[in-house]
Amino acid sequence: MADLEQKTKQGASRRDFLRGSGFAAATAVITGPAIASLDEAKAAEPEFKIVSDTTTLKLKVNGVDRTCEIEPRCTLLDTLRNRLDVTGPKRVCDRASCGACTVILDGDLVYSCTTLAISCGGKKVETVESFDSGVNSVPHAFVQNDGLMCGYCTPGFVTACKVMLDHNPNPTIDEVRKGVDGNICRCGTYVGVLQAALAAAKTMKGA
Amino acid sequence: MKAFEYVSTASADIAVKALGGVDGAILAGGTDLLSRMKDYVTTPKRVVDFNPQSVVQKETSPGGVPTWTILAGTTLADLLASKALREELPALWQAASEVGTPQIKNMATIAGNLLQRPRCWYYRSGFGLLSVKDGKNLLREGDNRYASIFHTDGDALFVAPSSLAVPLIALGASATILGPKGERTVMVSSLYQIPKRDSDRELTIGADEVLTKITLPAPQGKNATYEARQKQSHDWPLVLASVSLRFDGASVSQASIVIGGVAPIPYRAVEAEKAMFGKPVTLETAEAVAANAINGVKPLSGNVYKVALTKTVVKRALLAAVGNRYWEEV
Amino acid sequence: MPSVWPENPRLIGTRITRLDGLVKATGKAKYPSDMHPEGMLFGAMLYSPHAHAKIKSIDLAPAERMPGVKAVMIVGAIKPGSTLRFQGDDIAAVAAETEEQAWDAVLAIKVEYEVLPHVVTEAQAVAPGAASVFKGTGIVNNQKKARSQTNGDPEKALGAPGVVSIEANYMAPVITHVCLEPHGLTVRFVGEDKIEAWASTQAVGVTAGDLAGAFGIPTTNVTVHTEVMGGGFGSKFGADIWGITAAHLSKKAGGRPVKMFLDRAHEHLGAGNRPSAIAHVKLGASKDGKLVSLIAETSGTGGAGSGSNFPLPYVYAVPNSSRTHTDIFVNGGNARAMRAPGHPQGCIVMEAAMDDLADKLGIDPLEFRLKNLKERDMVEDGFSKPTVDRTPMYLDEVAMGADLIGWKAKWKPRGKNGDGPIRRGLGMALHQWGGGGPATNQVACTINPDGSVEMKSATQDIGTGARTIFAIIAAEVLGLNVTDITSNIGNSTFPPGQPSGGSTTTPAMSPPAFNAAILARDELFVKVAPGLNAKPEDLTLADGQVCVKGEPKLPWKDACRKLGQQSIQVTGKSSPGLASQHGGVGGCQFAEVSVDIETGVVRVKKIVAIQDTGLIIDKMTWETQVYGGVIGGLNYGLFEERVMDPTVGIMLNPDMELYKLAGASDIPEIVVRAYETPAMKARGVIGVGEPPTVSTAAAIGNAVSNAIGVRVPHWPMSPKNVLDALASKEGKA
Amino acid sequence: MSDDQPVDLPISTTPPESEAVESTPSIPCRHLRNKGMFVYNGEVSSSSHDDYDNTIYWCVKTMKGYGPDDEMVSRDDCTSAERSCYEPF
Repeated sequence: MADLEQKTKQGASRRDFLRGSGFAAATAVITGPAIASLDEAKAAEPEFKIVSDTTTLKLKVNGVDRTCEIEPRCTLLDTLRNRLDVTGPKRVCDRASCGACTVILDGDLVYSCTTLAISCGGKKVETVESFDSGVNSVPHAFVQNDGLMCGYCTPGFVTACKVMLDHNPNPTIDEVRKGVDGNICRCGTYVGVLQAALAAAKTMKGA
Repeated sequence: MKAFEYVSTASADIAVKALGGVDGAILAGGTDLLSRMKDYVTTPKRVVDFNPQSVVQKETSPGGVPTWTILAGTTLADLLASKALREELPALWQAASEVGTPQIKNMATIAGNLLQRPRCWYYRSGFGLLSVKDGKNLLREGDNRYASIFHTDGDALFVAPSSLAVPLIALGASATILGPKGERTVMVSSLYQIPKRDSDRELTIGADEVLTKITLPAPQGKNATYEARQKQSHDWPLVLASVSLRFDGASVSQASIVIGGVAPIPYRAVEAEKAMFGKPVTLETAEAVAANAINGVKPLSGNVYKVALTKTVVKRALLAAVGNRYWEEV
Repeated sequence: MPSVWPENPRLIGTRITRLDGLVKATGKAKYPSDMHPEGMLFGAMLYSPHAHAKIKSIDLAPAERMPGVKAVMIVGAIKPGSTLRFQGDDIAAVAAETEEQAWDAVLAIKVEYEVLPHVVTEAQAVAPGAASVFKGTGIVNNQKKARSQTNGDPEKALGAPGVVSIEANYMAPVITHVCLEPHGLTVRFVGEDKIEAWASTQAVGVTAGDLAGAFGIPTTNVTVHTEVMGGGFGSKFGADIWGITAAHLSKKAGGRPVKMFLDRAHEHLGAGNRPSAIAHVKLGASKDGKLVSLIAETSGTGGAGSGSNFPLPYVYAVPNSSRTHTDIFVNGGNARAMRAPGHPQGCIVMEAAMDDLADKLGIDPLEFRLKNLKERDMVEDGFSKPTVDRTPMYLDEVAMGADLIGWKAKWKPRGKNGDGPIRRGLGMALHQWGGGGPATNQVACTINPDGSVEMKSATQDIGTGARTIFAIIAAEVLGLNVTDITSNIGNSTFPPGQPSGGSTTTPAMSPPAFNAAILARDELFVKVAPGLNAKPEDLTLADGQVCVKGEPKLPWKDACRKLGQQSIQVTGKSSPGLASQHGGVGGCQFAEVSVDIETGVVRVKKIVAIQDTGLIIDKMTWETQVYGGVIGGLNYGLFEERVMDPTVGIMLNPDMELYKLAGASDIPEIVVRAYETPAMKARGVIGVGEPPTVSTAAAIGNAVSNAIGVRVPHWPMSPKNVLDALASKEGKA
Repeated sequence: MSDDQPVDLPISTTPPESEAVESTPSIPCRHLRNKGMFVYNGEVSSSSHDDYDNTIYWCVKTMKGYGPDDEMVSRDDCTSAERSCYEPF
């Protein structure tokens, strides 16, 4: 939740800009003036606004603009599940340990159980429900490789897997492991999950 | 979670203002604060969602030592994405790579990592930092497998939780802090203190101050971190050590050795640093130096194993700095 | 005529993906905790913060006045004066418009406690003068002795000349189920006397019965839905106090539905656990490695309740043995059945002692085990007759496993695994389980005029793939594709189905499913035969066609169209020969580990699991269950432990962070093989949920000892326990 | 332990006056439950083990391991008509 409300009108976050211009580059060095100019931008911000009661939250969930009433303390997870009936993300540990609540927030994989909904105003939330489920998809690979049993952790695993593959289309099995290390399965379906991720990597390239 | 007022800002000035005069808390990555709030361990009246920039950069000033700057809002993911950082500050990169999970790395910021509160299970169960109840120190008398082995004479027996503090202290990093009276810069090691009373905090930063950036001089030698933990997936280190070494030829001319997971503050192994002076880093010297790292150790009833672990971790961090990873399976 | 499984099946025993896989993997499956019926309120529970306390007073009024609150109540029989026996014991509950409001209201309930002295660890419970958890027949100092078992004269046999023996202690901690979907349900009280619930349960029928019983209404007035559910592992066998409370709240709130699911801490504290095991063992054998005697004093705690006993001796033939077990009671949540209750504990104790004795004898532990199998070990066939000898099965399985792990080439005696910081080691263990299913269930099969086929029963899927099993069986019989079949389960009003426990679901449900499909097929034959100028007995089904004397004549859909407006609906029951009623399976597992002796960190490199379970219906979901069992056992072997604080009596790790569970990077290479001979297939269907989780932790413990040259007596194999064991060895040397 | 001396047990369980209770054939209370009743043909005691019993019992009135009278729930304890909560089938 580091770069909230830093979206420019063009839709690219400041972080995207920095990633693109600074760190994706091999030397990863930004010169002094870059920070100075950002500081100037910051100085123009107005005094702060206090939200203390219920407030209207607008966010884009799976491509659809959604609105609901929330309190500042509502987590993104509980807002999705209790208020917007988006129940792919599950509440399991509720403390950023198990990954069942994983969603994609403005392109980043996050735990929605420890993300405040109010901090997501205007942001784009993608959950497992929006993913392609065709024959070249990650969900399909989970089914084909039986990477699930009771299925309660599965939306979180599928989400983590998909983002991992988006960033790294040719993962080794250890990279897959690292990619889903933020998720826990109690039925013990990891073998199928790892096979599914590797299979999805293959078919997605073929697609 | 109890209800609270919410303020969001990317500006440190505004964050300081918003924190003024209220029982407030800074929301950085959120994984620590919100978990504590859900457990009613922390119940702020106002949450200030301080979301500054995520920027890592290295500046060269003519004639001087280059300086690394990491702004408070830098996520671990962005830190890890910097190739230059990986090459020049492997101690920091390694420690960051072992923190959390892909999700946490996207959420957690460097400031949030440095200023997170202890994971001590008595603290998290609501018994306070010192976990003293009816005159009994719960951690001393109870399950202290993860507790301190140094500075155990007092009541603060939890271990400092930040993995990043360990390499940053070894690398001589400073923290810039903004408060109502303006800006101040302290060594990262000075962010931590050993609380004496339950009302004390283990952090020296004021309740109305915010950490804005970390700076450190580009190291003039080699540095490394080694961490031991039970699980290979998401887990906390049992013990980790970071070293930063300067060399005069093949011999060490200056050593910083900092250990995490062993004390209520990141623990500086001064005697080991002295013992390293003037010697090359070999299996034998590292072993001998590591033995000095546990001078003065006073483990509790259930964490004697950490003493051996500490020796190993220090030895391996020293050897990792010079590229000797003797423990890795072929 | 009794039915028999097809000799050369087209689908049964092949690898079929789950029918409900995609709906789960896309997040579209609605779990009971995902339900949000119109007007739903959110429930929350107040539970005891103390391990042992008397309630002096409860004041609900402040909660009732909180915004959004629609109903508040005391749970069950709790009243001023009631005793709370563990942290997490239920006190009161709230239903409110939002979940946040429900939590606030729970905090507003005012309870005055008189905190009583507690015992939360085994040591505390048996200390002289310890506080008493509860009264009961034969309980002294929080201990209750089980019936002692004695065979022969174990003391004399152990002391006989030439007998080599070991004396050792082994300990495994309490672990909890950690179902990812918490216990609970969403429930609506309808009118005066009807209940509809969406429950996360392993037994829709039991849950319906519990709800009906609690309100004194007929079970026919209760419908429990469990389309999918997020894990049970033995702990979700009824409505539970939370479910009944939620139904009361719904009634109080004028019939508005109430969702009540436990929070994670409550789940650890009050929703079940596997008891601990503490064992003092003497085991002796002749010099040539034949067991002569076992003397074991064991104990364990299942919290404030019974059930810590476990099988011992386990698997092997011990001519003289004595065993005493003591249940220890503590102020902790009750144990519940957990994946092969008792067996993982018995396996750890027996197999550790076997390895330690083999080491002392200087015999290869694999050979030592084979030498000590029972001469004959008879278990059931599909007709409930003890005609199957498990001993030759074990011999074959061990040979398969030894080959796959490379035992011959890699195994070295304990402590002879090199001198670097990283030591490799091999370990093994044998296990057994029942896994049959009773013959009391029914499945309805419907063939509709449009060709659609439905299989229906009041069982549920806890992850073993019940829907897919039904569809495979129906498709096999009807000559269709698996995806042509619709399986409807998870509804208590359907024909009676098996609760999912004891690895019984598949063996209990496959026979009635098979018979239902056969009955429906035969009825279809009777209806379409005249139109084909054939006799019903000349008809068969294959590849989506009705065949006359083997010749395809009529496509399936055309045949069904001939039913006119009338569907075929029949109900199948079980019949002998299709499944084992009590089962009796054996298996073995091998572990290869590396142990870093400077850090105590154990990494499992490879597990080989060999398992027999009769006739396998779906090889794919079968393998997944075995992988899952192994990983459950790996958690028990390496990570899991409920940590209690003796002073304040609370659980210190009621989370998923310091309660450690394996993630993907902790998963080794796992090799799974079915022991699936024609003789095994002839036994009929046997369940596989539990057996493969029994021996993993024991095998890992043995591999660690083999690697480092010293027994680690405390499970899990944590750095602390490993380094402590190494230190105690050095201390002695 | 290949050594002769075992490590210390955390506890030693030898309750002095406790006697093992043989299971009684009398009729259990109708509120007594265990998982085996549902899974294996309604047997009140676990039938699958002749030599040990690790059955976990609960009372359907309290849903816990102790009854409405606060005393322990078990096959032995819940056959006594002397218990205030006992109800025969």
